[in-house]
Order: sequence, then structure tokens, then C-alpha cells
Amino acid sequence: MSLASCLLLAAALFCVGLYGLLARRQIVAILLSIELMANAANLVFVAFGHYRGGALGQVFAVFSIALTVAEVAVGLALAMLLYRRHGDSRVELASEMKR
Amino acid sequence: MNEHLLSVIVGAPAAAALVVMLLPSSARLGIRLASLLGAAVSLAGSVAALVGYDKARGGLQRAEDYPLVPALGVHLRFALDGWGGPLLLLTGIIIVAGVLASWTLGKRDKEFFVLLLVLVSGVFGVFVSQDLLVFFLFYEIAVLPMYLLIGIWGASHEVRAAGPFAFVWKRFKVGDKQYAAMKLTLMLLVGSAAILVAIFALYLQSGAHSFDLGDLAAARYPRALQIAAFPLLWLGFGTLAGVFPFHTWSPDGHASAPTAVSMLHAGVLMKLGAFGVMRVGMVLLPEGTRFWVPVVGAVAAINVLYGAFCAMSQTDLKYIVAYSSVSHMGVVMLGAATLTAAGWNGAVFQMVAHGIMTGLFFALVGLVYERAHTRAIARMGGFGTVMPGVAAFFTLACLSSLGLPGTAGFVSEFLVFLGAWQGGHLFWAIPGILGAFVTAIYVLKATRAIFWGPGPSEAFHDLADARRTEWGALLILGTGLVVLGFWPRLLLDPIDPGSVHHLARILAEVAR
Amino acid sequence: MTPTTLALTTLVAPASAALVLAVVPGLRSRGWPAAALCILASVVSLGAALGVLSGCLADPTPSVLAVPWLRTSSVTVAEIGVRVDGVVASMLSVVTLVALSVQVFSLGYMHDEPRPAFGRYFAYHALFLLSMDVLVVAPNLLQLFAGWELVGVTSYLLIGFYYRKPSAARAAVKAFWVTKFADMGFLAGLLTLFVASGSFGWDAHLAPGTATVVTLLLFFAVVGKSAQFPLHVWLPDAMEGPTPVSALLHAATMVAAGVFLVVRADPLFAQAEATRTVMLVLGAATALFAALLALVQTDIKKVLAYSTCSQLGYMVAALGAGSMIGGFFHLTTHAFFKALLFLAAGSAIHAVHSNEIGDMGGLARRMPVTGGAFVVGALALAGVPGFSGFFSKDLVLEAVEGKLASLPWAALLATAFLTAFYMGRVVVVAFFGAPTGEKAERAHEPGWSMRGPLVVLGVLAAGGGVFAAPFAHLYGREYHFEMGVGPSLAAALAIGGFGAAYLVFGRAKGAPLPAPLALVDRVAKTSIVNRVYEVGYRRVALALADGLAWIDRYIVDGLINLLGYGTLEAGARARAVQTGLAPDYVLAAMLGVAGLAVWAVLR
Amino acid sequence: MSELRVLWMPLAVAGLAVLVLLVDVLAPPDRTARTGRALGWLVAAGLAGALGASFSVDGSGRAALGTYDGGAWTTFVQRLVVGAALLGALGALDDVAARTPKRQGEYWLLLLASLLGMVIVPGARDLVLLVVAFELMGIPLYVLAAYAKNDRTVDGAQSRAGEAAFKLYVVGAASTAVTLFGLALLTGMAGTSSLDGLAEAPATPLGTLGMLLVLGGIGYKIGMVPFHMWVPDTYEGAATPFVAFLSVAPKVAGLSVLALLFVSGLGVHRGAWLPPLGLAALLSMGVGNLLALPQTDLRRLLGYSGIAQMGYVLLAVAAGDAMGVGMTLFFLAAYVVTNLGAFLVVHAASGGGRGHGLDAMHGLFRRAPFLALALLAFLLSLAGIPFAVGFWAKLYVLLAAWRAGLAGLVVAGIVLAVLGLFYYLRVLQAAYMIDEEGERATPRASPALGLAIALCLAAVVGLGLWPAPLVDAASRASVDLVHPSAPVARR
Repeated sequence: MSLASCLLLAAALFCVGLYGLLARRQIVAILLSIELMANAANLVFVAFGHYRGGALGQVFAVFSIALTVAEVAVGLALAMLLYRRHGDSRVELASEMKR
Repeated sequence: MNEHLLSVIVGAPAAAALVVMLLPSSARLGIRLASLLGAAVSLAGSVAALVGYDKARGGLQRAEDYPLVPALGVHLRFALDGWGGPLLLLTGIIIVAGVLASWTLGKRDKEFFVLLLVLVSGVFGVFVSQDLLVFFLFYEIAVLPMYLLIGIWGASHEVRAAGPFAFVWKRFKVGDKQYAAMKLTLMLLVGSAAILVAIFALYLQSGAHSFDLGDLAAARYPRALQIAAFPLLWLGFGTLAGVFPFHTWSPDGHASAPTAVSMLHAGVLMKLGAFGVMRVGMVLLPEGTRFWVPVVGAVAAINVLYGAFCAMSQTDLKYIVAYSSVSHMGVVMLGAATLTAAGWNGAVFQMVAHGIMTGLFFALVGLVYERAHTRAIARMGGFGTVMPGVAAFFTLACLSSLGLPGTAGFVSEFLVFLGAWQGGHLFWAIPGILGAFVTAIYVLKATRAIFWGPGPSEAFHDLADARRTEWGALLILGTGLVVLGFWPRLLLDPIDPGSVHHLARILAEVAR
Repeated sequence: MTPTTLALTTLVAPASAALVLAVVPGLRSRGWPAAALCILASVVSLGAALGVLSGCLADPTPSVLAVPWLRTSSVTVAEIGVRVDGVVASMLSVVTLVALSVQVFSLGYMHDEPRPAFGRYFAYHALFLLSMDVLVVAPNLLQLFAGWELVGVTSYLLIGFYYRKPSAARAAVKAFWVTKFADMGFLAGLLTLFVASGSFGWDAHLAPGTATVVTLLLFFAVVGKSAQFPLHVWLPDAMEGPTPVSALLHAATMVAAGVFLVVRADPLFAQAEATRTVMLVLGAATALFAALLALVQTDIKKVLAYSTCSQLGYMVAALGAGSMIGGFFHLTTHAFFKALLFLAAGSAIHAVHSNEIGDMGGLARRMPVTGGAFVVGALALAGVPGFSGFFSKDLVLEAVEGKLASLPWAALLATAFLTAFYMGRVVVVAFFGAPTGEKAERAHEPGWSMRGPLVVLGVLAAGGGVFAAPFAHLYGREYHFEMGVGPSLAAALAIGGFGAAYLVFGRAKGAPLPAPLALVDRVAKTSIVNRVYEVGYRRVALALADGLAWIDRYIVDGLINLLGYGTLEAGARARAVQTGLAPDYVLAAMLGVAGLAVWAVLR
Repeated sequence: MSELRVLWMPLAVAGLAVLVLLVDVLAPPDRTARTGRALGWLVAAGLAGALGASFSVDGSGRAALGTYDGGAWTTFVQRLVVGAALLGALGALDDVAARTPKRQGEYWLLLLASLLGMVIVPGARDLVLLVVAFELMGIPLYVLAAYAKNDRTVDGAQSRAGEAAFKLYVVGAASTAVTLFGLALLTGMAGTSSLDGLAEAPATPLGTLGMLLVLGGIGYKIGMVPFHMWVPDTYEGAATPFVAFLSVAPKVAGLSVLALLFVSGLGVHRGAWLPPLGLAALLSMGVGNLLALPQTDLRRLLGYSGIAQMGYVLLAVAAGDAMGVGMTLFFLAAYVVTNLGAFLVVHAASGGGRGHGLDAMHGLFRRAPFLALALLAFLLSLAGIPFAVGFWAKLYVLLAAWRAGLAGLVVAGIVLAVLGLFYYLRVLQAAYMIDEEGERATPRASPALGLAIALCLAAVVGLGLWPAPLVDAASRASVDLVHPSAPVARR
């Protein structure tokens, strides 16, 4: 596997995540999609680290994972909050404010 | 004190505004006296500045310079040129008369006087600023309080929804005071936006790293830039001067505004626009001026006649006076467009003459409205019996408005027409002269309808002649009209070197 | 005192009176103090004017005292001041004399007015005298124009003196409009003159074309001010003012200002033969036309008003024929006898409280002074030999004779006959015969203040012819009178006119008008000229104004409103983008990202 | 020791956070709303102390392995965010004490955590530190946005804070993912994560793509179109005093990153990022101003107005030179006091759950003249009217952009500014012209809130009359960034 194919894979992963983010209506599914996108980024970090050498890629990936985790934790809490408020976690319900 | 005279003139109303702000709302007399004092100090200062102006030397005098943002070359630069003195005097007269005319205001008077004084500080500032950016700053200060002044203390009236654009009534009430205030502010600020664009272009092109009007005038701008920038300044400032077709804020605005605000707005503020066109647009951009001046003159001629005819058709007293301002400001622009000393002297003199005249008009209209509770001319009649003083002053204002010799209006119109004739612009001068005739038609028609004839009917039991402070306002303005009409050199002598000085630049550039 | 100082005095005296009356309302509202002040000022002015006159008779060299008034580019554009020469001296004397007579007459005539109105009346008079003097002594045409406009205003104020009366209010405004319309010509003429010659003096030498343009423009103003056809329409209406005002402004002095202007600007008019021809034709036509209209009026003031038009036509024709002295001398005598006629008519009106000659009758017996004055005035106006009008008319006819195939001459001769005829009619109907009503029967002579001026003016009207020689001397000309064919013919026509009037009206009181007159009457009643103006005002000017105002409100302003509306509407519609759905928000952001990616790739 | 001196501000904020944590944990749990304000005042005092100290402590130099620089630029931005936090704390103090008297520590801790991120951001000279600090700033904000989750709205409906936070979160998380992806490409292609290294690395297509993706991520934080859609909803739903803070501080940090990364670090690739940035600026000005027109909820209105304001400041960033950066800083300083003040006035005027509609402002001139006056000043400043600081801000930004050749954008900005005036004036109309007599109670700003508003007002008017000192300071700070004087910069 070359760097290019790794990057292509990452891009595909990113797009899959993006598709999920836009298409899914359950908040938890949305969070998962975001996680996929973040992992695509991590893949790029790691791939560059592997093919170009140096610790930078790995270091960045570790930080990135930590950040994503923190973010998803907050996301889940918000999902809970909305679930309690609406009795469901469909994203359409959280659209009282608009225009 | 003497070397800071201009600062005092500009600062006195602002200081008075601060004092008024600190007074309790219940101190009605205190508020008025503080306002009057501030205005009077400025008036006295203006007289001193006018008298102390060395006509033989000409040029800029009494220069003051305080750095404001030195990093960008912005300085609070004040100085007096030949035009400054008369225009300061006009502003002083109008604000004193305006404060006097507002003496009986009964609603939120503290805020009113604060805004009025802030506004007039801005006006004074414009007339003495020699730094383009500061000029613009004061210009904005002078324009903006108008929004609140009209929106709060103004009067609304019905305008029937009709015409091809009747659907716009769905979104706003045309004729409403808040509509009028908003339209006025937005139109004027669109004008400001155009001015700002031009200022940027000039500042960066000049490379002088200074906003000083002298430095900017000394720079050479490429022809293309001049041709592009001049219309921005002409229409930008011109919107405030009521240049057709960007004058439509004026009738609604003036008709809605309370007395003192109409006085200040038509009397002084519209002059800022014309002053800006001449002082900034024409002086800084000689080539652009030469290129555009045929259009400027033609539009001004349209203004004169169009405004006069529109006024003729009005049935609301304030609208008549408002449209007459559109017409008369056309005379100013006409004079400016002649690019002759006579025309420019006439234009500046007309600023003063029309300022006083229209100030008087609006003061009188306010008086009539306050007592008659209507502005519909058709319902009036025979008021002269009950308010002979008001009738007399109204007639005087009418006569000045139609350019009667012996009143200030004649001098300015005559000089402007003379300038146009000298410049060979018969097609501007003839509509101008016709406009004066149409003015005679509508002002006398209005006078007859209001003050003459039998009456007044029972409905007008509140009618009474002017009262104490109101006499003060009327006398100041009326005397001004007559004195300037009989002895115009009081102002012409300082105006002339100013015009010659500014014009020399243009003519030299044009000849080059 | 030097002549210029004296001339200045004629300005200062009424100016002081007017100023005091303007700023001290107490004097005005009490009435009598105002009258006293005004008359005092007039007396002083008259004295000064006579001083000027005598000085000029001794030494007719012009002298000028002037100061710069307008300056541009540090160059004086115009001066104001006083000029003294023969024209000024004679005109000034006439103006102040008639003004004083009228003011004294008014003491009695206006006696019943409320005090404030009485005071206001005299304040206006002071202002008028000032304006007229400003006009007369003007050293250049600009100041003359200033005075010209100012007398227009005082005329407006005085016609509208009874401002509560709608007809008076309308008449005042109409007078102002018409004259102001004509004054545009004056202004344009002044500007053209200045651009061509660099000054507002009347002694410039102009290119022939320019001279014609300038003088035609000036003459346009004359047509308005001196009520020549077709701008004569305001003068009959102006009779709404108090009768002494009609005497002073609308007969003797102000309307003659037009003639004075031409006299003053004679050097310019002399360079423009075309203009003079126009003047000759128009003057003669007006004379005849107005005389015809005067025939059928039943209001005594209207008769006199049309007669004024007609006589002004005489003067204009004389000037058109190049006879400055003829026009100006007729102006002078006309001032005397027309003022006299008006004052006498005023006295009659005062007595019977009606303007209709039908309501009068036999007044000469009850009011001998008034009747006598009126008859003297009528004889002078008709040009009966020996009276002042005969001599001045003779000068006019002499000048016109032979010009343009003598057609104007013939018209003026016809006018002379008609003049005598309509004056004869008024005299016969109003002052002789039997009284027609109760009021006419109880009429009696007014007080001394009204009779005095009648006597003074009567003497001048009768004997004014003696001034012809000194008058000519003022201009450095010679005056001879010879009772040749022309004068004899005119005299015969005048006497014949009176005779005809007596034949027609003397016996059959109240009889219908003879057939030719009835025709004139019918034409006059259509007031076709007025109609034209009416249509012009309502259908053209007002319609244009209404149309423009509509366009301004609904198109010009409408477009600006449309801009605002469009923006608000756009904002309101664009809100729909903000759906409230979080995925849509992400979608927007991701479209942005995609855009960035595309840019990165394609760049 | 010198490392600590350089890092003093982040350390101080962290220390304050620890102190708050300790006090919150150790203090007796049965606090009433009244005594509970002490914690808020403690935070405010601490922040005020830090702000004051920033004028005497010289933190210049590099620290943390050269990844942090404490020069004039950093100090200036830090003052802005700390100042914003101080004003935000003063404004929120009563609200927090009243809303959750027993759990106030959470609010202040989260606030300080976010602030910690903000004070590190301007000093970061390495992408790793930058991204961590950036997220440290962002994540607490999600939580804070949901802070008012138990409120009821004026019409009795349940709180919308959850929805507000969720929208903030979803767009934010997606943007973070994009940012990370972009950073991965950028650093990967350049082979370095230091800003100085990035500046020297050759341009590659993938690197450019990465750079632009990062731009998108930052765009989200500052509410740049098209990453702006969360703005009005979040502003409307979250607690107003928090929104006051949210509407300014993260934008300061975000724009400082933009300046840091693009102008300073990637300035050489201006050709690549200028066109999209210019377009985004134009769109922000347009969309913000246009959509603000029909708004009737003041928080939404200010939200859209904020989007437009970001458009203006982006013009200065796009200018891409020292003057542009300096004017960006000046604009931000003006924006902080103005917008924060405006939100606080809205908060105070609508006090007591009266809602935040335009009609909540009716008769304000009579009910609360001081608030009305302050509102006037803030709105005029936002509109860019002279003698309010916002005028100079807009003027400088536009001037800088024109000087850099962006005349077209400047003209568009000036024209759109007039549009903006319409809705600002409409608020004034509600506050000054419309009045239902005697109907509404007098809103009373608490001492803390009043102090915050007064400070903002003083700044808006004072700097409006005398902008020179701030201009000079901003210019010095920008020179520090764009033309680094220290040779250490090139490692």
C-alpha cells in the first residue's frame, strides 16, 4: 500500500462519514459519522508518519484521538439531553429555532 | 480663547448637550437656558469669526490642529476660509432661532435638546474642518440625530397607496414619521457610503498619507479616477443637498420633522451637502468637475423647476416648504455648476439666504400648525386677522423665496443667474428664472389661502399670534433676510475671496 | 444741499417712516401716528424733490452718488445710490406730489377703517413711496429693477388691503403673478446687458442684435408693468384696492414705471429700431383696444382703469415712435389728471358707497368740488384744447404721425374720440342728470382733506400744459406749440366725443346701449384674454404641477421605496434557508468545504 | 524561570481555574444565591488582576520548546480575550448565581477552561499546540451553551438551550473533523508542524487543499459564511450572558488563528487562500446583513449582525499585511466591547424573562434611560457611526483592505453597511420611539451587570473619541507578528 492509496482510503472514509452525517437522522448515528470523519483524519496523520518518517504524524494522531474522544463525550451528553427533552433523539425534533 | 475660537464654536453646543444630559428632566427651564446658552455662545463666536476674518488676506485663517489618529494622518484641523464665516453665522442664527422656537416643546425635551445640540455641533464642525476625514465625521454626526429627532418628535400623515408600486405599502407605511425618519437616514447614509468610497480612493491615490484638504488638493489624480470619483461625491453629498432624483427623503422628512428640526435640516443641513460638493468634490477633482459639470448644471436646473412645480401641487403646508427647499437648493447647485466667481458667490450666499428663509418658513409653519392643529391649507383661511405678525413674517419669507430685491433671496439668485449667463449656460439660467416665477405662484397662493380671505372659522379657536420666545426666533430670522438683502456685502465680502481662492484651483487645472 | 443729497433725502424720509412703522407696532396699530409720520415723510420728500427739480432747471448736468453693492472677484458688479438728472427731477416731483395728495386724501377716505388697518395702510404708503423713489433715482438698471419689484410688492399689498375680501385677495395675487411673469424679461434683459456690456448702465453701445434682444426683454417687463395688451388683465382687477391706491399706484405712478423705464433706457432703445416698431404697434393697439373696453364698463373705476391702459398705450406708442419727450410728458400730465379722476371718483364712491355709475347721477350739484374736479379731469384726459392732456397728446400724435403708414396714428386718433366719448358718458351719467337712488340723493361733499388734493390736482390737470416748455428744457430740447392740422383734428375729435356722449346718454337715462356698443359689451363680457390665462394656469401649469407631484410621489419616490421593499423582501425570503435542521447546517458548511476543495484542485 | 515568565498568562488562568475549583469544592454546599455571587466575583477579580498584570509583566520570548511565543501580539490578543471574559463574567454573575446556585463552579470552571484555550491560541507557534488549545477553547463552549437547559422561555415552552448547544456542536464537530483532516494533509506534506517551518515549505496541491480545509474549520468558529448557520440559533437558545461571551471571545481567538496561520505562517500562499477568503468575507457581509433585516428576536438579529461584522474583519485579514493584521486587532477590540455590551443590554432590558423580542425594548428610554443610552451607543458603534469606536474599526478595516487592492470588496462592504443600519435603527426605533405607556416594569441592571455595561460604554465612547492609543497598540502587536523582530523565529 502506498501513501497515495492510504490517502485515498482516508478520503473515502471521510466521505462515508460525511454522508452519514448528512443522511442519518438519529443523533447517535450522527455522532458516529463524525467519529468516522475524525478517524479519516487520524489515518492521514498516521499514514504520513509511516511513509514520511518522523514522530509528528503519530504525535498528532494521539492528540487528535484525545480531542475526538472529549468531543464525542460532550456529544453524547447533548444527545441525552435532547432525548430527555423530546423523548426521542431524532434530529428533526431539535429544530424549534429557525429562520 | 481667541486662538481657540473655532473649537469653542464647535464645542459649545456639544458641551451644552453634556450639561443638559446631566440635568434632571424636571429642570425644564434649566434645559432650555443651557441649550440657549450653548447656541448663543456659538452664534457670538460665529459673529466674532466673521468679523475677525481678514478679507484682504483671504485664505485659511485661525488654524487649529490637534492630532487625532496620527498613524493615519488624521488630524482635528480647524480653520476658517472665506465661506466658513457666513456659514457659521447661518448655523448660529438657525440654532438660536431653533432653540427659541422649541421653547414650548412638551415631550421628552431633555433628549430633544441634547440631540439638537449634538447635531449642530456636527454642522459647525463640517464648516470649519480642513481634514477630509474629520469633515466626514462631523458630517455623519450632523446627519444621524435626525433619525431620532424625526422618529420621536415628528408627525405622521397619510399617503394614499397608488401608482405602479402601490404594493410597497404592504411593508411600510409611506408618510409615517418612522418611515420618513428611516428613509431620510438610509438615503443620506447611502450618500455617505459613496462619499467614503471616494475619500478612500483619494486618500490612497494621493500618497500624501494625510487627509488634509490642502494636501489632497495639491495631489494630482489620474483623469480616470477623477471622472469616477466625482459623481460619488456629487451624488453622495448631493443627496443631502436634495439633488434630483435623490431628493425624495426631503419632502417626507421635512414634513414629518418637528419645527426646530425642519429649521435646522432645511436651513443648515442641506447646505452641508452643497458645501461638500463644492468644497470637496469640485475643489479636489478639477478634471472630474469639468467632465461632469454639464450634468450637474442640467440636473440642478431640473431641480429648480421640478421642485417648484411639485411644491405648487401640494396641499400640505410643510410639503410646500419642503419642495421649495428642493427647488432652492437647485439654485445653489446651479451656481456651483457655473464655475464662475459670481455663480459660486451666489451659491454660497444662497446657502445662507435660503437657510434663513426656510428657517423662518418652518418656524412659521410650526407656529401655525401648533395653533391650527392642521397643515391642510384647504382648511385654513383668514388667519391674518388673528395672527398678523405671523402673516407678516410669512409674507416676508415668501418674498425672499421668490427672489424679491431687498431680501437676501434676490442677491443669491441674481448672482447665480449672472454666473450662469456669464458662463453661457442659458439653458440652466432660464429654467432657474422660470423657477423663481413658479415660486411666486405657489408661495403667494399659499399665503392667500392661509392668511387672507374671510375667517378664520370657529374650528380654529386656538389661533393666536406669536408669543415671547417665538417673536425672538422670527425677528432674528426676518431681520437677517432684510439686512442681507439690503447690504449683501456683509457676507459677500468674505465669501468672494473664498470663492476666488477655491475656483482658481479648478480653473487653473482646467486650463492646464 | 447738493442735488444728490436732496435726492437721497427723498429716500431717507420714507425709509425712516417705513422702518419706524415696521418695528414699532404700537404706532401702526394706533393709526393716526402712522398717518402723521407717513405724511410728514412725504412732505419732506416732496420738498426735497422740488429742490432737486429747481436745481436741475438751473443746471441740468447729471450727478451721481453711488457705492458698490455687489462685488465678485473683487470687481464691482453693481452699485446702489442716487442719480440726479432731468428725468429724475421731473419724475421725482410728480411722484412725491401725487403721493402726498393721495395720502392727504386718504386721511378722509380711509377714516372709517379700524385703527390698525388705518395704520397699516399708511405704513404701506411709506413703503411704496420709498420703493418708487428707489426706482426713480436709480443710477443703473439693477437698482431700477429693485425698485420695480418693490413697487410690485407694495402694489400687491395695497390691492390686497381688504384681504378678507376674496376678490381683493385674488386680484392682489393676480397682479403680482402677471407682473412677475413679465419681470422675468427684465431679469433676463439685465443679465444679457451685463454679459454684453459689463455693467448695468443704460448708456452701453451694443451690437445691433444684442440691443434688440435686450430691449425686447426689457419691453416685455414694460408690457406687464404698464398693463399693455396682452398682459393688461391685472389692472382692471387691481381696482379692488382702496380707490386712493388706484389713483396713486394704478394710474399715476407705478404703472407708469414701465414708461419711465423706457425713457430711462432710451439710449438702449435708440439702438433697437425693431423693438421700437413693436412698441409702436403694441402701444397703439392697446390704446384702441382698452378704449373700446372702457366704453362698456359700468363700474366707474373700471372705466378709469381701462382708460389708464389706453393712455399708457399712448405713451408706449410715443416712445415707440422715438419721442421720449412725448411719452414722458404724457406720463406727467396723465399722472395729474388720472390721479385727479380717481380721487374724484373715490370721493363720489365714498359718498354713494357704490362703484356703479348707474347708482350715481346728479352728483355735480350736491358735490360741486368733486364734480368740478372730475369734469376737469375728464376734459384733460380727453384732450380738450387748453387742458394739459391736449398738449401732451399732441406731442404723442405728432411723433406717431406718418409712422407705419400712419396706421398707429389713425388708431390713436380714434382712441382720442373714444376717450372723449366714454369720459363723456361717465360725466353725463354720474354727475349730471337726475339722482338714481337714495344714496345718490343724500350724497354730500367730503371734508377738507379730500377736497384739498382735488383742488391741487385739478389745477395741475387743467394747467399742466404750461410745464411743457420747462419740461423740454430739462432734456435740452425746445418746445413749440402750433395749432396745426393735427392738433385741430384731435381737438375736434375730443369735443365731438363729448358731444356724442351727451347725445347718446344725456337724454335716455337707463336706455340700452346702442347696437355697436352692445356688441363690444358682449365681446368684453367673454373676457377672452382672461380665459386664456385661466386655462394656461389651470390646464397647463397646475396640471403639470399635479402630474409632476404624482410622478415624484409614486414614481421617483416609488422607485426608492421599491428598492427598500425589494431588499426587505429579499431578506424575508432568504430566511427560508435557515431551516432549523442541524444536518442542513452541516450541509452548508460541507458545501463550503467542497467549494474550497474544488478551488484547491482547479486553481 | 524564564519559561514560566513567558507562559505566565496561561498559567494564571489555569491557576485561577484551580482556585475556583478548590473554593467550589471546599466551600459549604448550602449556598444561597446571594452569598453564591462570591464565586463569580472571585473569577472577575482574578481576571481583572490578570488583565491588569498584563500591562506590567513582560512575557516576551519563546517557551515550551519554542511552541509558544509571548510577545506583543500574544499579549494583545490575550488582553482582548481576558477582557471579554471579565466583562462576560460580570455580566453572567447574577444569572449564574440565580440559575444554578449550588453548581456555579461548573460554569466558572468551564469558562476558565475555554479561556485557557483562548490565551494559548495566540501564542502557539506549533500546529499541535494550536489545535489542542483551539479545541480546549471549543469543547467547554458546547457545554456552556447547554447551560440554561432547565429554563423556560417566555411563552412557557421548555428551554431551547439543548438545541442551541446541539447545533453548535454538530457543525463544530464536523468542522473539527475537517480541520483535522486538513491539518493532517498540511503537516504531512510539509513535514513539519511549526509555523515557521510551514512558511518555508514548498507549496503542494495536497498541502494547499489541507490549508483550505483548515480555513473552513476556523471559519466555523468565527461564524463565517457558509459555516455560520449555527450562529443565530445558538445565540437565540443559549443563556444570553453566555452568548455575550460566545459572540466575541471565540471570534477573537479564531481570527487570531487566522492571522497567525495564514498571514504569518502561510502568507506566501496568499494567492491560494485570498480568493476564497475574500468571497467568504463578501458572503458574510451580504448574508449577515440581509438576513438580519427581518429578524424580530434581538439575539438572532445580533447573531446575523455578528456574521456581517466578521465579514468586515475578514477583509482586513485578507489584506494580508501588517496593517491589515493591526486593523484586525483594532476591529476585534472594538467588536468585543461593542457586541458584548449590546448583548448585555439586551439581557438587562429583557430581565425577568420578558423575552428578547424587539417589543421587549419598547419604551426603554423611559423605563431605563441608562440602558437605552448604552444601547444607542452600541448599536451606532456596530453600525459604524462616528464617535463610536465601531466607526474607526470599520474605517480602518476598509482602508486596510482597499490599500491591499481589495477595492471592490470594500465598496460592497460599504454599501452593505447601509443595509445594516436599517436593522440597527429598527432596534433604536423600538427602544426610543415606541412606547406603551406605563405597561412594563423598570428593568434594573444588577451592580455587576451595570458595571459591565458601563465599562463597555466607556470603552465604546472613549475609544471613539480618542482611538489613537489603541491604534498604536494594535499596530505594534501586528508588527510583532508579521515582521518578527526576534531572530529566534527562524529555528
